[in-house]
Formats: sequence, structure tokens, C-alpha cells
Amino acid sequence: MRFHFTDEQTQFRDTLRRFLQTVSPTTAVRRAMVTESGYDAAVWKRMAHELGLNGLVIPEQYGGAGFGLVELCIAMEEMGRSLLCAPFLGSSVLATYMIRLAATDDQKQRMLPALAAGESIAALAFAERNGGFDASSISTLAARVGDRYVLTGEKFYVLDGMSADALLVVARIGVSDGLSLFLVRPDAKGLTRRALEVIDPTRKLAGITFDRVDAELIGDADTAAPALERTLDLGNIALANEMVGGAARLLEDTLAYTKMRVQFGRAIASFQAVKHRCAEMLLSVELAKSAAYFAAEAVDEGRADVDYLSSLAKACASETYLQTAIDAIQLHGGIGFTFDQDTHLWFKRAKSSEVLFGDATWHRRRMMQRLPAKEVA
Amino acid sequence: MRFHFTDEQTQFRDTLRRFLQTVSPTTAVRRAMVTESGYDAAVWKRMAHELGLNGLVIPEQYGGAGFGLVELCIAMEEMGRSLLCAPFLGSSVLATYMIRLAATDDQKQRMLPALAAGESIAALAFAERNGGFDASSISTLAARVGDRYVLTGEKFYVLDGMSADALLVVARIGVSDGLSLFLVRPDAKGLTRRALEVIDPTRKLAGITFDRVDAELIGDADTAAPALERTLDLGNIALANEMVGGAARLLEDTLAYTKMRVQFGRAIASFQAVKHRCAEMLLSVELAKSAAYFAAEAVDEGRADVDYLSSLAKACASETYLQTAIDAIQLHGGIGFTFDQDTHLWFKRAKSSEVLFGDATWHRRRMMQRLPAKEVA
Amino acid sequence: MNEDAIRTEVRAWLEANWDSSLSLVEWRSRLVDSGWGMPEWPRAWYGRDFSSAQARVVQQELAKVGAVGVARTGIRLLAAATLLEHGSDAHKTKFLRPILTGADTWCQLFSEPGSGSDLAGATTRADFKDERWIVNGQKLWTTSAHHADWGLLLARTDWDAPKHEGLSFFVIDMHQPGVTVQPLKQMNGHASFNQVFFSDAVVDPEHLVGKLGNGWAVAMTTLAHERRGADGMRSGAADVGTAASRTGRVHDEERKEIETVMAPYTWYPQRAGRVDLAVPRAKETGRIDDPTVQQELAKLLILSSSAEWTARRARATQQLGKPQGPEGSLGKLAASHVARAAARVHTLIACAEALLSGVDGAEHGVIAEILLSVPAVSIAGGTDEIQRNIIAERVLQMPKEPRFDTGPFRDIPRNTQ
Amino acid sequence: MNEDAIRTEVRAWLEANWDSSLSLVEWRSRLVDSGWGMPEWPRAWYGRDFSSAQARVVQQELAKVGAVGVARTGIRLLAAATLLEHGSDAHKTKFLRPILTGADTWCQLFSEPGSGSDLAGATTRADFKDERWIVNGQKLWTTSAHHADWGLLLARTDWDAPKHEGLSFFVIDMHQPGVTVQPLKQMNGHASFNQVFFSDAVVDPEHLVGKLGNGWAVAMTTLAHERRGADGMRSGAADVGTAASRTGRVHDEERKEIETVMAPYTWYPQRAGRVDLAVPRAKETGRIDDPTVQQELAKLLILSSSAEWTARRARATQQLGKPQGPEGSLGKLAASHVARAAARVHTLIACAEALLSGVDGAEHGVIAEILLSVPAVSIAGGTDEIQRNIIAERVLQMPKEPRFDTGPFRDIPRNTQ
Repeated sequence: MRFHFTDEQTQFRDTLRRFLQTVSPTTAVRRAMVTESGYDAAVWKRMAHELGLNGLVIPEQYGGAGFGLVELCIAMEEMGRSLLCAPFLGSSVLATYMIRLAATDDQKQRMLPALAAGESIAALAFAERNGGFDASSISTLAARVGDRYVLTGEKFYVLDGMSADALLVVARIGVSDGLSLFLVRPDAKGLTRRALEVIDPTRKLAGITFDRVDAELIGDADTAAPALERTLDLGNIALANEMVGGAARLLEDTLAYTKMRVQFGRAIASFQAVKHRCAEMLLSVELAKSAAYFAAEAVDEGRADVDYLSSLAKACASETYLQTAIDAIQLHGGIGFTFDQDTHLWFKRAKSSEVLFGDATWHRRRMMQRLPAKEVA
Repeated sequence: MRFHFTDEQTQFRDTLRRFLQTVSPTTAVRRAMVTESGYDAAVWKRMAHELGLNGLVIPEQYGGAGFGLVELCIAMEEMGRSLLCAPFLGSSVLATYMIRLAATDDQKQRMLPALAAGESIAALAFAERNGGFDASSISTLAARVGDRYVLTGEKFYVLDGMSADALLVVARIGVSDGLSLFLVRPDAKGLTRRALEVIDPTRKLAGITFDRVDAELIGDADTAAPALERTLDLGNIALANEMVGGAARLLEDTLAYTKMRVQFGRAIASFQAVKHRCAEMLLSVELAKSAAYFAAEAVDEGRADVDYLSSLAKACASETYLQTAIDAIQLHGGIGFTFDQDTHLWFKRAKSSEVLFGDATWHRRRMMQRLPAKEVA
Repeated sequence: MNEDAIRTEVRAWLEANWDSSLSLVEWRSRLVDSGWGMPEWPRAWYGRDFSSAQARVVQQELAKVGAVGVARTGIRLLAAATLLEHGSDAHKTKFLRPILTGADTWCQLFSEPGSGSDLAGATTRADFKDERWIVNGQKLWTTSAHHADWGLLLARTDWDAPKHEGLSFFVIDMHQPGVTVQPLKQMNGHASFNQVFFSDAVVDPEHLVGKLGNGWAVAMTTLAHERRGADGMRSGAADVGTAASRTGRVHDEERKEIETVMAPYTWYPQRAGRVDLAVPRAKETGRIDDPTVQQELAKLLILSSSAEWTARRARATQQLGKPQGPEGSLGKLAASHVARAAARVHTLIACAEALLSGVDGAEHGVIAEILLSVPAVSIAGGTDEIQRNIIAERVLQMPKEPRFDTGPFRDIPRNTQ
Repeated sequence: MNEDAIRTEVRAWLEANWDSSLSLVEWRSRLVDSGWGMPEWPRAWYGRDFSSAQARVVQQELAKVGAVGVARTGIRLLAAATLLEHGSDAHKTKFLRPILTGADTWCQLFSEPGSGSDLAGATTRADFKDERWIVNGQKLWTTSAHHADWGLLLARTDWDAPKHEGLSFFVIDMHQPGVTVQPLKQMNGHASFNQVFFSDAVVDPEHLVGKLGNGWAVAMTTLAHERRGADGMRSGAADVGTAASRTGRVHDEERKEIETVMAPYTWYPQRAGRVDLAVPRAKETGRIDDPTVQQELAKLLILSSSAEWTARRARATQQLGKPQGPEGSLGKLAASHVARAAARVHTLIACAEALLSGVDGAEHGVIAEILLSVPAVSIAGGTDEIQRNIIAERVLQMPKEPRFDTGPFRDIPRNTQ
């Protein structure tokens, strides 16, 4: 493990930060978040064309940039900082990894280049009403009809499901123990989707019902479970990096505010209670960063304990992001609770991130189930 | 519920506090804690003769004062404040209640007056090596031999077991589901007892092994389990009150120290970090007091949810006392970690109290099992 | 006057006067003029110089027949108490009666964008020109400003005096062109407060309350009554419940009055964390079987029960007339802990459902509203930081914070906006 | 001099000189005089003016043949670094060589009962009488004072100067009647520190280090090296392990040297919480099956792993010669969090066994020692409060605490004992 970013990676981060400062100031976030799709299509195209972000982890032979998770996580961290509203996590991370891990070469050839080019948005529909983010919670049914399949059931909490033109649906064929992955078009007959009312308007979720909807099997039948788990491991690591980006930004904004805000004739940053709280916030953010960075590097280095590290990073980021957001509002005082001040935008992202793909309690339990024989360090 | 102490109770508290200031300054605590018995026999006699403490909850017909749990808890709180070293919790609370609840009238007549007079010390031996503080953890065996019984097994964590002249041993007769209570003399043949090395030298524990030891059945066979549970409920409430007394004292001593201690040209009590921590300590101590007081009053008022309230009070006191002790040492700085300064004496009492009769986790779980249909308030 | 005599007299008066078919203001006019509406007030001003024990007896008699009391919603009684203590006879004559009958609505104009915790740092200015006070500046967190007739205004009249000595206290007419009221939207979507902008707003010279430069002392009276009122508000809520079933014009109008005032605050129970929902939700969702949920639920119950019992201890001490112990100053800080713990537990119970709100959200969005409202509990009405300062300084007698705001106000660093 | 040249030269010298049958001081005398013992030191003083990269190469060559290095235990190297920077040539001549050979033992006399966090508030006094400095006062938290030959003494020589300007720095001979050393017992039963009492103790005038009144600057040098050494100590611990199996008189004597110095600190790993024991103990006791234990264990692992990775990030940045980020200042505060969480987890795993200690205690008393030692971690070497101040002020650039200790030291409030 390197424990630091290369100069190229740092340069990539700087470029990205400048780009996001331009396209995703909070005025833009507020514009995007009140739309149903939740993102600015022009920015989405620019991300693909100018920076190749959409295909960051798509192999070059499928039109992508072929980077690793570390680079993806740098992007996620910066997007978390700027609270970018875009179907990146749903399409460019989850759906992309799922296709990479589960699809046949032919299917990849059909899907990935369009994703890389920013011409297509895919969503991975796996969770259902019960809200479980693991394989055992899935009961949507697939039945074979000739060469193709029909799906019946309901998917819920589908990240970026409203903006996707390709739905990757995880379902069970009959009473199979294994899971299978299907490609469904959102305009297919028997499919109904609607935007869910969400606590975090910068992160759009859809509910989708399937009533004998035509579907194409992706990859082999009954083999999607390990790919789904791996995809969620990578997704959680990406999400953890997004979260620490948001937390770091909250701390910076809060620091700036406390240094500027005067009460009792002094900057509130001069009160020891404020200083000490900020010191603890910094500690918490840096620890969460370390966990998020380590997990990403572990994937690129091919370590075997990615499942453990993914849950560790996500559990750590969950607690840190939420607590940082709580502290940020508190240190902003009354103004921090108003809609026009920006802090609540990150607070809501912290809340949605806290439980997305499993809350801290769930991931801590999973950590202990996946505890490596020799502890990591 | 009254939510306040009567004038008589307040007077009782004041008398007790003055007495304990005389007999239990920390110099006396330090003297007693290095002895094997762990208490000053002269003080023990004075407690009985001058204040009637030893028989506080022993009914008048058995030579006691016939007071309720509220009065007992006032005594416990004051003893916790002054860190009195005496077999009070073991003999005057646990053993006394167990006899009251389980013994025949004749047996009470034989045992209670001597306890009230300070002439006898009894210990309740129920926990074993496994450290469980509930009925299901008990496996010491009793076998009937004529009119009497013989006991075989081991008792551990026996509170005040070294100073007791009467051992009340909870055991199982054969393969019975029920528990039975026995009276054993510590000098009986086949009995070995030794002082355990403890983390808190102000609270003595004994380990006792029984190899076919002669024993008298107390009360009826197989009926001791409910009495034991009730005794532990009352014992936990008494302990919780002792704990809040200790916590309140720690806070007072810490406040006095921070107001006196100068660093950087100012009393450290003037640092906002110190002020805020003390404010939180006060909150925590007052909340724990409220829980401990409420539980005691609930017993005297005959409420049905004593089991729930007992666990609530104990879990609350566990967290509060330990955290208060940690904070007290921290605010004393380096000197607070030295042996000659007194804070660690309470810290160790907080540590032993934290786990005695079940730790906070255990009691929280029990709370939820005993949750009343309508929540209390 | 002893208890029985009071009861007899009130009963007789009620028999002759109480009529639920009156309009609300009509009935309250009778009540106020009789001296039974505010018997603890002075005889000269609608009262009878009663002790609070005597007043409680009157209250009980009114309650027995279901008679509506004087108007208490909003900040009316804070305004009345302030004027009673610091106002001139002219103020009292003009303002007290319409306050008590509910004819006039009031708002409090103390907080500003630049002075939140530090109220005395107000920079809204009142300048005396052409025999009138001209007010310029901005106030924040004003409740009910959008339908208030009058405002209690704290404004700076002397910039060379020390901070607390350059403030004056006014009654301002809210119906004038120089006063603009805008709702202030919060992160949970509600708009319970207003911003009030003053642009050459006018105050008549006779509407100065207390002496010039003595505004801080007057405002402290208002705030002291506000703090004392916090308990009353809670018990008031219970009254609303019992009144809900009563019929008659006066009751209908009272219900409407309460509804109007309370409308912006439907989220306040959520702000406090809705501990009452925790166990039922855990049972309903089956999450109560999860040992971690059990632990967190138990922690919440310990916290909320012990906080409630602490408040009861404080009340019992007060009712016995004994000196208040530390337990009386802890309620607000305890409430913050309880609410935060409750938000945690509700999230833990909800799992993925915590992502949703509105019609899709758990309990029809109530859980989401809890999660988005709890952050206010440790800020509104005095931040946790201020509470800890108060506890440390007033209860624990620890040294006060060093002062950096002495000398002429003009020279004290302040926010620039 | 390039790496290969260094290697060749060191190897040749070692071939000629390294001999494990020598006494420890004999061998180190050879090593020190050769300039290979402290190659990063100046040529004039046992060194070769090497860069730290060059010095690492020398170190590697010594390690290859298992040669013992200069004496590094205790505060020897802090004393050496301080004298090298601030001492006179006479000081260097007299003290440096016996420091490096391990012949002399040193102790640090900075902290006092009345000045802990506030070191510059020292009130131990040195008065110049009859051509000598006469020292009176008390020092605390002194490690190794009971077998030290020399002490680094911070004492007040001017009571009218401002606090930081009235201190001077001395080397004091610990073997004299005016110096009394007493062990200081701690709450965990260990006595790792001493109290040192000065009663008309004598310091020769030539043992003043730096200028009169410049003692604070000199002490800051010592402390800066102490902080930098914290990392080194950890990696040093690993060396001891590999040296354990080596034979020969020099190795035997080195092991004894380390053992003597380390004896008071056997509890230091326990102070840090012994995270390494948590999972094994949970498995061994079966407590790992308890969902609450799982949660708390996981929290502990998250905390300790992320703290470790944060330290690794800081080290990686340092090794790359890049500007240090905030992660470098957080280690001590993180360690407090880790240790406290570990103590919680160990208690949770132990249940009733947490009542016991010594032979009856879990892990033969190690768990009890953890529980009784962890409170020191957030105090020793700078309290958590001081660490948070430092992070806020130095890393986050927040305003400094207001000063109440300016003006003549005589007039500054201080502890009276």
C-alpha cells in the first residue's frame, strides 16, 4: 500500500475540482435538485466529453479510460465536496461495475461505450421494498419465454432509476438459489416507474414495478450474486469516498463561517468549545478519509479482504459524515437551519448516504462476519 | 410518585453525611481497603448502634428500623459519596432482602436481629465462575442428607464473602429447575474461601468452594429464584443510588479542583472546554440521580415495573459513574492519575460498580425484555 | 380572601356571565373587565392582586364550567408582562386590554442576523428625527410577524454607549410601509419564522418603553417571562385537547385562534425527536428483535425517562417552595440529548426507509420530518453552547467567559452584513 | 559521498572493529570515535555531517552485521540534541561522548506540580549566590531520575521578566545532597515517574546552557526532539525484538540496559488499550457471538485501523518530502480515542471478570491493567485539551486562546503549593 496519491492523481483531482467549481456551485445544485431527473444533462455530457469521467472505470476496449478504483474514488470525493447532482454513482459506478462483472463480451460491447460517451445512463435495480441491500433480500421473479425472460415484481430505492435508459434488474429465475441479471428498457410494456419522495433531493431514487416485463438475460443465469456483492463492495467504497469529500467540505465551510461570525465582540472561532469541536471534526474526517482511501487502494492492489474493508470504510464514513453535518449546522447556529443557507444540502446528503447500501450497524456486523484471519493494518 | 424527599429523609441524609465525614474520610478508606476484610469493625458497630443503619430495612419485629428502600437508598448514596468501606451492600442489602423474601419466620428470627445489631454479617453467594448475575447461571448442587443438605460446587464474586459469618448460598437440589437457598457457616468442613484479587480494593469479593458442605435449607425448597431476582432488583437500585452518590462527589471534587488549579495565569475552571465538560457531567449525574431515585420510590409505592426500572437505573448509573470518573481524572490532569490523589479510589469503585450485578448492556437488554406495556414517566 | 370565598364569588360571576354563544372577544371583554381573567395582576389593571395560589383557584373554577380564558397564544402575555412592569400608564391603557381579549396580535423583534446568541449586539437602529423615531435594520426569527399588529422592538439608540447601555425598547406598529415581513424557510421545508425589514419605519415617541438606553433591562423582563413560559406552554397543550370537544361560538373561535398560531409549529414535536414513536415503530417493523436496536432503544428510554423525571423533580421542588437545585436548569440541554438520540434510533429502525420522505416516508413522512427537524432543538431558544455556559456559570459557579465587548459599542467588532 | 562509497567504508570499518565480546561501553567508544555512531552529527562532534538518507545507509550496514548502535534509551539523545544546539564547546566536550557510549544517564526536569500543561509557568528557582546557582523547588513526572547522573533543568532566574523570559536552562549533577528523588506511585500501582526535590542544590555557573533568561527556547528544542522521537521509539521497539537472540557480551549488556530503562513502562502497551487483544479475547470467551460485542468491536477496529492508516499517510507524505497535511498532528488525540474505546470493549468482553485483577484477573491481570492505565493516555505528554487547542490553532488556524499570563511573572496568578 502506498498511502499517498501520485502526482498524476493529484493533478486529476485539481482538474476535477476546478471543473466542479464551475459546473456545480450550490446554485446549480439547487436548480438540479428540484427537477425530476435530478441532474443537468449538459453537465453530464461535458463530464463525458471533456473529462472522460463517465467511463473512468470502463476498460479502454469498451471506450472508457480504464482507470482503477482509486481514480474513481478521487472523482467521487470531489463530487461529494461539490455535491454534484448527476447519475454518476448509479450509472458510472454501480451499473458500470455490474456490467463489467456480469455481462458477456458482446453485451459489454453493446452497453459500455454508450455509457462512457455519456449517451446512455444505466441503473442497477436490486433492492426491493424490504430495503435490504444484499442478495438474500431479492424476490423479483424471472420466467423464461423462448430466448428471453419476463420479470414480475417490484424494485425500490433504485438509484438514478428515473434518469436511466437501461435498467439492470437483479431477479431470481423460478425458485433458484442463484440470482440473475437482466436488461430491461424503461419503456417496456408492463413496467411502471415513479420518482420516490426522498429526504435528500440531490440523490434521486425510483420505485419500479414489473408486470411480466420483457427482459434480456445479462451474462449467465443464476450467477449474478457474486457480481452483485462485489459491485456493492466497490459501490460502498466509492460512496465512502464521496462521503468524506462532503464531510471535508462541511468542515471547511464551517471553519470559514466561525472565523467570520462575530458574537460577544469576538469571532466565534475563538471560543474554546468551538475550537475543540472543530479539532474533533478534523480528526473524524481524516480518519474516515484514511479508511476510504485504504479501501480503494486495496481493491486496485487486489487484496482479498475488500469485503471487510468496504464495510469498514462505509461504516466509518456514515458516522463521520452525519456527525460532521450535525456539528456544521450547530456551529452555524440558527442560520444553519435555514433553507437559504447551504449546510442543509450536505446534511441531507449525509443522511441519505448514511443508510444507502446499508447503515453503519449493518456494515459493522458484516465486518465481523468477514473479519480477516489476521487483522489488517 | 413524589419526586422529592421528605424533611425527615433530608434530615436523615444530613445526619448520615456528617457521620460518614467523620468515619470515612479517604484516609480511613485507604486504611480499610488494604485489609483483607476491607472494613473497620468499630465503624460497623457504630453504624448499627448509633444510626441503626445495619437493620434499616429489617422489619421492627426482627430488631430493625423497618424503613423502605428510599431510606436505604439515601444511605447508599451517602456511602457512595464517602466511599465507605463496609459490608453494607453485601450484608445489609442483599443478604437482608434475601432473608426477608425467602426465610421462614423462625429463620428470620434467628438471623435478622443479629444483622440489625451489627453482630453478624451475612453474604449472599449466588454468582459462579461464569459471572452470570441471574438464576440460569447457577449450577452449585445441593443433596439432601436427612434433615439437612450438603452443597458441592463453587461460588465466585461473593460480595463481602470474606467478612461474612453467615453464607446464604443459592443452589439447585439435584436436577431441579428451581433454586433453593441454604445457610452455610464459613468454618464448615469442606468449605474453602479466599479473597479474590479485585480491581476495586474498596469492594471485597470472595471465591468459595464447597465440597459436600453441611447446609440448612432456608425457606422452602425450589422456590428461591423469584426471591433472588427481586433481591437483585432491589440490590441494583441500591447500587445505582450508591453510584450516583459517588458520581456527584467526583463532580464536586473536580469542580473544586478546577477552580483552584491555575494554568496559563487563570483557573482552569475558566476554560470553556472545562466549563462545558462540567456542565455535561452535571447533566449526566442529575439524570442518573433521577433514575435511581425514581426506581427506589417505585419499590416503596409497590409499582409492578420494578424489574424494568431497576435495570434502567443501573444501566444509567453505570454509564454515568464511569464517564464521570474518566472526566474527573482528565480534569485533574497528571495528578489525577497518581495514587496519592483520591480520584482513582472512586474511579475504581465506578469500574467495579459498572459490571457488578450485570453491566449496562446486560441491563439494557433486560429492560427491553421487561418493557411495560405502557411506558413509564 | 380565602379559597372558599373565591370559589363562591367566581361561580356566581360565571353563572351570571359565562355564555358560550358570545364571540371570543365579547366574552373575553367581560372576563377581563371583571378582574377574573388575570386575577394575579394588579387591581388597577384588570386584576385583583391575587397570589398565584389564589389565581389557581380562579383558574380551576373557570375550567370547571369550560369557560375560555384570556388570550395567551403567541407572545401576547410576554408583551403584557413587559408593559405591566416597564410601560407607562398610557401604554397600559392602550395595549393591555386588546392583548387580553385577543383583539391584537404581537410579535417580538429582538434577534437579528448579526446577533443571535448575543442579543445585546443588536444593530437595528432607531434615530430620533423630526420628533419621531426612525427605524432601520433587520430582525430575524420573528414568530407571527406576518399577522402581528404590534411588535416589541429592541433597537440601538446610542452607538457610543457600552453595548448593553445603548439599546432602547419600543412598541412598533407593524402595519406601516416601512415594515416588510418575509417568511424564512427552514431546512425541513416549514417557514415558522419571519424576517422583518425596517426601512425608515416610524415609531411614535410615546411608544418608547422604559427610559432611553434602558432597553436591555426591559428586554430581559420579556425573556425572563419567556423562559418561565416554556413549562406553561407544555401544560397548555393539554388544555387544547380537552377543549376540542366543546361547542359554542366562543369555543369555535378559540380553536381557530390556537390553530392559526400553532400552524407554523406542527413540526415542533418532531424537533423534540418523537420518543413516543420509537417503541411502537420498533415493534411494528419487527426491528425490536435486533439486539442493536434494543440497545439503542434502551439508551433512548433511559435518557428520555431520566430527563422527564429530572423535570418532575424540579417541578416538585418548585411547588414545595424549596430552593431550586441544579435539576431546574438542565431541561433544555437534556432535551437536545434526547432529540439527537431519538433521531439516531429512528434512523436505525427505519434502515433504508430513512431515505424516503413525504408520502413514501415512514409514518407518512413524520420520521423524515424528525430527522430534518432535530438539528434545530440544540439551537433554537439558546444553543447548547450557551446552555452549557449558563449551567457552568450560574449553577456550577465557574468563572464567566472573558469579555471582549466592553467600551463604546461603535468600537466592538461585529458582523458586517 | 554516495551510497556505495559509504557502504564500502562502513563495511571495512566494521570488519576491523566490530567485536561482540567487547563491553558495551568499550564497543560504543570505538563506534562513537569513528564517526559511524552518529554520522548525521557534525564532524567536530563524533559525526560526519551526513544527510539523514546517508545516515540511514550507515544504519543499514550496522544492522546487517548486528552491530550495536550508540546509546539511545531514556532521554539521552534529547539531552545530546539540546546540547549540540545550545551548549558551549565545553558542554559538548564534557557531556556528548558519555551520552553516546551510554556511560552517563540523564533525566529531564521540566514539569512541576504547579505547571503541567503550562510548562513555562515553572517556579523552581535558581538564585545566583557565591558564584554558584542555588536551586530550590520541585519537579514532577521525571523518568529515570532515580538512576540519572545528570538532569536537564528548567528553572526561574528572573521573577520580574515575563513568564517565558525569566527561565534559564541548566545541567544539574543529580548526585548531590540537595537533590532528593522519590518514586511517584500511580493509580495502576506502577511508579514510572519520580518527584525530584531541590533543597539548596548547587549548579556550577558553567552548567548554564544558552544565555541567562533564554531557557524556554532551549527547552523547546528538547521538546521538539521529544515529539519527533515518539515515532522513533515505536520503530525502536521492533529492533529490540530482533536483537533478543544475539549473543556476546555487548549484546547482553545492551539488553540489560534496555531492560532497566524499560522496566517502569511495562504498562505502556496497556495504556494504549491493547487493541491487539480485543478480537482474540472475544473469540476465546465466545463473546464474539454477542451482537453488541460485535458492534463495539467493529467500532474499535474502525477507529484503530483508520488511526493507523492516518499515521501511515502522514509518514508517506513525510518520506516523499511533501508538505505535511493535517493528518500529521492527529496521532496523539486519535490514540486517546482508540484507548478509551478499547477499554470499553475489554470491559464489555470481560463482563464480571472486569471486577478482578492480578492472578484472578482476565489474561493474568493484563485486562485490569488496561482498565486502570487507559486514563493516562489522554493526559501524559499533553492532555487531549492541549492537543485540541494545538490542532485548532496550528492546523485549522483558529484564533489563539486569550492570554492571561502577560506582564511580570511575579504578578501572574499561579498555584500556591
